[in-house]
Amino acid sequence: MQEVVTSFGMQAAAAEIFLLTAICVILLVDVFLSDSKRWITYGLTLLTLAGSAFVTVKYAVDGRVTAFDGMFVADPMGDVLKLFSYGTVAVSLLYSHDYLKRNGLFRGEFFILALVALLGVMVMVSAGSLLTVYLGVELLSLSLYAMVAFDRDSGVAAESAMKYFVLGAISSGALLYGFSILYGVTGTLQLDELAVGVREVGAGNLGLVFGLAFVIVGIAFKFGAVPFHMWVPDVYHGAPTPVTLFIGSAPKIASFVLAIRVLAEGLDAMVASWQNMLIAISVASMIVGNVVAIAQTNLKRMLAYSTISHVGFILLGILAGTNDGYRAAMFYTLTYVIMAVGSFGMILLLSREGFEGDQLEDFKGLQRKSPWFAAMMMMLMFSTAGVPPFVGFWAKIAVLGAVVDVGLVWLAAVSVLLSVVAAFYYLRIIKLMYFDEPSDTYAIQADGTLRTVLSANGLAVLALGIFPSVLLDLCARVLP
Amino acid sequence: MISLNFVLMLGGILFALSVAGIFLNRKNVILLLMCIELMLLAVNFNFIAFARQLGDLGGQVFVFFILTVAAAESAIGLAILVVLFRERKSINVEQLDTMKG
Amino acid sequence: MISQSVLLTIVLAPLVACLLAGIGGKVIGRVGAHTVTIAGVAISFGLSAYVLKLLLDGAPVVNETVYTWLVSDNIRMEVGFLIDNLSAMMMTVVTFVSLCVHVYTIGYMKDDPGYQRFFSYISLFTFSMLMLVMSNNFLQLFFGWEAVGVVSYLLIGFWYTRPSAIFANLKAFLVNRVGDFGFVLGIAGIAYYTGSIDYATVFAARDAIAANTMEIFPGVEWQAITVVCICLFIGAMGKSAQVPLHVWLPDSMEGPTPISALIHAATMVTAGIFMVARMSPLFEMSEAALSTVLVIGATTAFFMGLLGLVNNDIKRVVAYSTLSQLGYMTVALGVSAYAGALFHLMTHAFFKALLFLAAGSVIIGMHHEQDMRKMGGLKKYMPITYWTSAIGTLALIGFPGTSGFFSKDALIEAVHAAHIPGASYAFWCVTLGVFITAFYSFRLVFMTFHGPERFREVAHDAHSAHESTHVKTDKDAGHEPDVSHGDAHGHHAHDDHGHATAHATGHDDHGHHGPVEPHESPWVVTLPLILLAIPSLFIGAFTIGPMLFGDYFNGVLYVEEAHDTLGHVGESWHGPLQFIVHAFQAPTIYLAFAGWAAAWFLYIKRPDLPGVIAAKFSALYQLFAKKYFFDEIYQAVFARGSVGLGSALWRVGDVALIDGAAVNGSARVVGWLSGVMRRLQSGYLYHYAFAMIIGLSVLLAWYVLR
Amino acid sequence: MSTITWPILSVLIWLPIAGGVAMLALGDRGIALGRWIALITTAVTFGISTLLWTNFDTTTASMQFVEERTWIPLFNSLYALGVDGFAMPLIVLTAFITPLVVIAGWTVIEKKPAQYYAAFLILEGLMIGVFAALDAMLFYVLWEAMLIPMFIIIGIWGGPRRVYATIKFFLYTFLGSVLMLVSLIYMYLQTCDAGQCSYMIADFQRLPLGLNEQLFIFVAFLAAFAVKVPMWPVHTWLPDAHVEAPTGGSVILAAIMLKMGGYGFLRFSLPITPDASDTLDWLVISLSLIAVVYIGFVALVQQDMKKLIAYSSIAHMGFVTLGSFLTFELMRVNSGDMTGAAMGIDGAMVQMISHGLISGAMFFCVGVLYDRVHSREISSYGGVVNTMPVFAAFMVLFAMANSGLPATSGFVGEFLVILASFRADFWYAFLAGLTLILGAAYTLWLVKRVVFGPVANHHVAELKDVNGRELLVLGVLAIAVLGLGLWPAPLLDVMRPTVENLVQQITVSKL
Repeated sequence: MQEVVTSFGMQAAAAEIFLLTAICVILLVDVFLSDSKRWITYGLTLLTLAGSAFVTVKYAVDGRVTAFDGMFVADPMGDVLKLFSYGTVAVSLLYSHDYLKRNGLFRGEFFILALVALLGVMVMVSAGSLLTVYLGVELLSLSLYAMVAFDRDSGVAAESAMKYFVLGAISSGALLYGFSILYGVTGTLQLDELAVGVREVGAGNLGLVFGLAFVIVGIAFKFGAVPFHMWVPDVYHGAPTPVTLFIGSAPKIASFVLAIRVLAEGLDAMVASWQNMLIAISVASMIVGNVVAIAQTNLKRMLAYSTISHVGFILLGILAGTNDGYRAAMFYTLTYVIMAVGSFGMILLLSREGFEGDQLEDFKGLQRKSPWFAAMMMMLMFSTAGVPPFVGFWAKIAVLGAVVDVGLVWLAAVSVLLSVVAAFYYLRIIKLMYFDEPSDTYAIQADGTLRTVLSANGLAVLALGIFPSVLLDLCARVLP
Repeated sequence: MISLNFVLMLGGILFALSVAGIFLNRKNVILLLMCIELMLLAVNFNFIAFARQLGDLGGQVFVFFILTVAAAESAIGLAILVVLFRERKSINVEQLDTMKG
Repeated sequence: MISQSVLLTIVLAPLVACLLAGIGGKVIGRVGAHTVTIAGVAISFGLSAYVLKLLLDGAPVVNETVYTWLVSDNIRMEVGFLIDNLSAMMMTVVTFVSLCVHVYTIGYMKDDPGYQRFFSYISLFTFSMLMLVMSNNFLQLFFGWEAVGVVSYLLIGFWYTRPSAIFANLKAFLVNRVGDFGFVLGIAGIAYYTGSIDYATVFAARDAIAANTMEIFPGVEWQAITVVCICLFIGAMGKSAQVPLHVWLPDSMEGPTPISALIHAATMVTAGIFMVARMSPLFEMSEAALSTVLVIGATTAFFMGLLGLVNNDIKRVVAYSTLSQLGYMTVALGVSAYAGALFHLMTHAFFKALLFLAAGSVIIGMHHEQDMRKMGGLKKYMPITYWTSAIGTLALIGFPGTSGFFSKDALIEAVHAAHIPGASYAFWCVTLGVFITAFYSFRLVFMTFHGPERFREVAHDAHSAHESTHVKTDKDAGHEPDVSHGDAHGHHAHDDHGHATAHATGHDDHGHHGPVEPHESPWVVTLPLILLAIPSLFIGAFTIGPMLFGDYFNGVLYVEEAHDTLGHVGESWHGPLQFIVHAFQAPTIYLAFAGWAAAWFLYIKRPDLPGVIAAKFSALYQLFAKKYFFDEIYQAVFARGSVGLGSALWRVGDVALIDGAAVNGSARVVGWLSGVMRRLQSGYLYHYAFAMIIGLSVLLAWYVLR
Repeated sequence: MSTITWPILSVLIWLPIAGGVAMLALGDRGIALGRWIALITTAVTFGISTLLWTNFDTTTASMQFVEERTWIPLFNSLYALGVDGFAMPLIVLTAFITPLVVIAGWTVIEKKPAQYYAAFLILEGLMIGVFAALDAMLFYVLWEAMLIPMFIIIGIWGGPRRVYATIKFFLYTFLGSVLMLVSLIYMYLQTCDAGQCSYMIADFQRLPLGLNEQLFIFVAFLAAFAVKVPMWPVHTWLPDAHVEAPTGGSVILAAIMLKMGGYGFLRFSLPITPDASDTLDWLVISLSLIAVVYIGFVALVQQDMKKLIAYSSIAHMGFVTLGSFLTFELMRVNSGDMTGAAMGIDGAMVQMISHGLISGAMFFCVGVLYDRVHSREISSYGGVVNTMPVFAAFMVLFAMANSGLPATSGFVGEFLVILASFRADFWYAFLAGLTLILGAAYTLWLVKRVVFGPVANHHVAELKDVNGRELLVLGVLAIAVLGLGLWPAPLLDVMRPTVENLVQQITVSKL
């Protein structure tokens, strides 16, 4: 068994290795390209994503396989999440293409950073030890800091980047501190051994609970859950829209997997403790996110707050501490990513030379300008609000089911009532698009790719809403 | 003979100091970067101490990684700082409030 | 043997005619319209008479179902016919009067643009009334009940451009609805206690009701039968305009005169009497209910008669006499003299219809003048009208030998014989009522047909007066119901289809200039008068025997031994002639003559006196003139009251509390909250960090220091 | 027994939706064709729905025309359709009203007609689905999805305050429904504990539940259905929505959407939580009576025709809830003699159908006037009969029906409910009976001020009488109203087994 695993080691990490190599290659190639040839980098990036997808599929596993002495774990859930990350990254790059070109951000570094961030996500997904987790987290965060500040001519971008950086550093500090304590109490960094160790010393161990609190801080920060959410609105608002889009997509998968790996796998014995902590956090997130979103006038900022509230819902699934719960949370994360990508894509669709299109007013009368994309946006908004027959509704059902199942009916009731508050600000966007007259007469000037992909994205929300089993069964299969 | 608790306490104190530094300091962003370094240091102390206590190398290895990452982190931090200074002609924390609400 | 097809034809002929005239009115034209409708009602009259004959010849009583309306919870609700002597009598009377009115209308409405519509309406009414009287169950009874109400609503408002008219019809419908409210409760009660709404079944099970008591107010046990009967009687009060639900009838004179004759004198208003008589098996079970009926009837009979004394509108005088006569019938019901009530109903139908039609004829002759003060001496201009209405009047006051005499006298005798609570009060009311009746009836005759020809000098201001009326009405076509202006016009509400046509045909020129020249009405108008005069005179003498003291109503009406007042009267029954002779030993007849004499003295001999008297007893006069202030009180309490309550509930309850406070309030709270919370997002890095630290320390404090 | 082998219910649901999508694809350019597509689709749908009636087996209370397909295996949620005596008439009503709405909007809607019709077609499909769904999750999905087209309809084609009205409508109903969602999930998990996970309503009805559970579930359902019906005091969205909605919107809203509340009570609240209903029936009954009386008075003082009719709808729906919840009071009062329970529910159902026809007709009437004068204020009319005699005739007829005149459908339901409530308590009957007076008062006063009287102003003077299209719509409705009023027996026969079965079901305690 042991040597099987070691011999398998390289293959388990094949996708990561391929991606890393590709990144280096692209880095080199990019150096020798003139700005006019920059599309090559772009193309290579997309190819890389396709390639890693291929590799992932080729070396897909149908069971939990560890490598590098248990530092690295490959399992079906990991594969699915990785594939999904490729997809979202690819889609967000496709969406961003125009915008980047227009605002002189169409530079190799952007793609490199995106890929590195993706690598970080993958490492976290496959993390088998606290160390790998930490490395993944930092890979992701560091490249995100850089991406936020990527637009060197934007003050707000730099400001938000600085906030993000400082706060992020604190959170990783807290995370590490927590790790160190866990390590000290259980004497291991290996997640599976950690689980055993926790059982040995007993879940009630004060040291463990102490460390757990720090770990929770770190995880909650990555999610952007209240009260560790403060960076979210500013970063979403300040960063260039493509970056916001990027942050809104793949990293959410990372945060989810972080929670799963550390809490569900490493500290499953302490579920009682972190359940209570997460309840507090998720309720706070739902309240703050939904309530404050109402007052927003900037769509990116509003979506930031709505993200916070959705994080609350994802946490609902996780805090259930049951397989149903994790499955529901995973389903929720994936659907959320789809919807978020679509929503930010709409902003990119509206944006044009010297016009960000991220104000709510910019959506006025969209239905006049482009009925089709207005309909897409409407579906996205209703889906995000959790109205059937769109996929967002099923995500809510799933997590509510998980919560009610563990007897937290009141929590479910609170969350649905707050989702009514949420419905208000989503409806407001539809109201702007459908019931108001356009304030300007500019036509939408996005290229075919963006239009096609965005349409596909919108329709997916509807299709998955009518046939949710497609995605649900996938989650069920990888999280039995 | 210094017992584990002393070291842990030191780590705790350092961590607390760094955190306090972050939210007490309202002037200079550089200070923030230093506080962050301090925080990572506190964590390192913990790991070292535990590794020593448990006689397990894992913790020490971890420390090396943390050091490396810390370096990269501060590099990026400084880079952002530079950009920020270019834009704002100031690195005063109190002026990082254009986005709020 | 009476076949169902005959009965169906009787009912449906007028309906078909109504649809033809109503929907196809444009196509078939005026002549076509009145032809079909008259044909329709003629058919049903003929067949009704035929049915009556069959029954008299001993054909078995018909009680059969036409179709099942619905079955719910094992209670079967059907549409069906119960044809016995009672319904046959009603059918014949209704169709006969209706036929006369149809013919009369040809002349009366000849200039009206709504000609076809009018005929369609009255045919519809005939249909509804037949459904009512022929019904064999409460459901169909209620259907007919409401249907006649609707037709009356439509006909009172026939001249819909007239604010007073459309006010009157709304008022009539609503007051009737108050009655129907009670009626429905009564039906519900019957369905509850007997599990059926079919007459036969219900009457069979009436002991079951009597056995029950119900506790409406906690602690007060009431006899179920009493509650049910009183509920039913409330319905009758609405339809038959008994105090205090009488207020709609005088205003209903806004409708064209043929309607006043058909609906508001002869048939519809007697539906209540008919219904109570039908329910006699139930009412007999409860003396309390009977007393209520008796007292209310007596009150109506006397006090409504008084109002006839001071009114100057020819139609309204007749209307008040109708009220008072309905009171007489109700009194008869109260003393269990159901046969007497029905008998009076029949005779009254003839002579009151006659009086109304005669009044209408006068109105035509006077070119739509209704104020008796502007008439006089018409005798020589319109003889036929004069003599016929004289006959009607004699019948009304109960001149010996006329039909009215038999019915009223028998009735009063019955009251005299009654012993239930309130009987003596009722006796005084009806007896004095005779004097009143005679007085106002002859006051009408004298003011209209005798004395100086007052219309000559007042022709002009009459019209200027009513022009001003109309200016006024157009001005205050108020948005809220306003009785006061409703009857403000009442007093000089000219039955004036000239005005309806004025816009359309521009007719109505005649009579607008120079003194009016009264003229006798055309034959289509006078013929019905003659047709009605005959029964008014003679029918009483022939039918009193079988109807009151014979076996005509055997098996239809039910009277407890204890209440059998008519039986008591019947002991001294030896045929009509003896009855007349016997009458001269009773005070009533002399009272009648006294009333006649008084009227003659005041309006022929000394025409100056009435004014003097009115001035002398001005308070009393005001009380009568204002009709005991019923309208004013209802207006203030119910009309304004409910509108006030409504707007209070709306503004305070809905707008202020629910919407303002709860709905928009919660929205405002959330908005305010988000305004507050977003301020926490201060934008300062150290605040953000601080928040994280707070969060961390909370988690720590919560779990480590617990 | 039903001889239909093809999935008729699916067709009824998806045909209109397909038509709607087609119209969206066609766009406003091809509207001339599009109108006909809309008309034909809805007409065919109605035609098919009549097959439901003709092939309906009136001897059984069990579901008919049942279809079952797996939908979401993970939640054990099925795509299960079927109808019983409650659902079938409502489906036919839906299919009957929608073509009329299409005709009514034929030339009136200039703004984005294609989307207008599409919205209505899709809405029709969803509404039929709500009535046909046997799976609670499917029911909920359609129930919520329904809000979207109506939200759009009011918001785009509505009056001046349409935005406030439509958002209020959406949030009100959404708030009501979410709690129902939680209780559905809760019951689902209960079925899992019972062994066989299922979202089937039938399984929920069989589910043994403790009193507290039942109370929680009942309140959740009450929140959802009371808002929909609507019952006092959660009714205030309705007047706003009605006033602002376009004619078609008001018609659908009043004629069908409100019925879903009543349907929900019969399908969910009563059979699933009989004991809670028993405990809390006083609440529902008193709210219903408040609706009848309070709202009656409020309707009296409305100055806006649509608002007045909206309030009268609330009052009439009070009879539905009253009739549905009489059973328990009857059990208590008449010591187990259940006579009247079925009658109350009969009355409730008939009232729903009839109110669907009448309120729809009343809104059509207002629409006819509004299209000409563009005002809903009563004060801007008067003497309409002078210029529009035919219209006036219809208006008076429907007004009479609205005030519950015998021989019109409006009478049947109210009569049955009053009869039934008298058995429960004299005062129930008394208060409910007040509608005879109040209903007549506000309706006929409206008629007096709008239809009768002298010509009020030049707008009225210039009015043209109804054209063929409007005549068709009003005529068809008039026939339906009179037909149901003169011979309601067939409707009652269709429902009888279902009603009796329901009474059976709810008189057996689950405890």
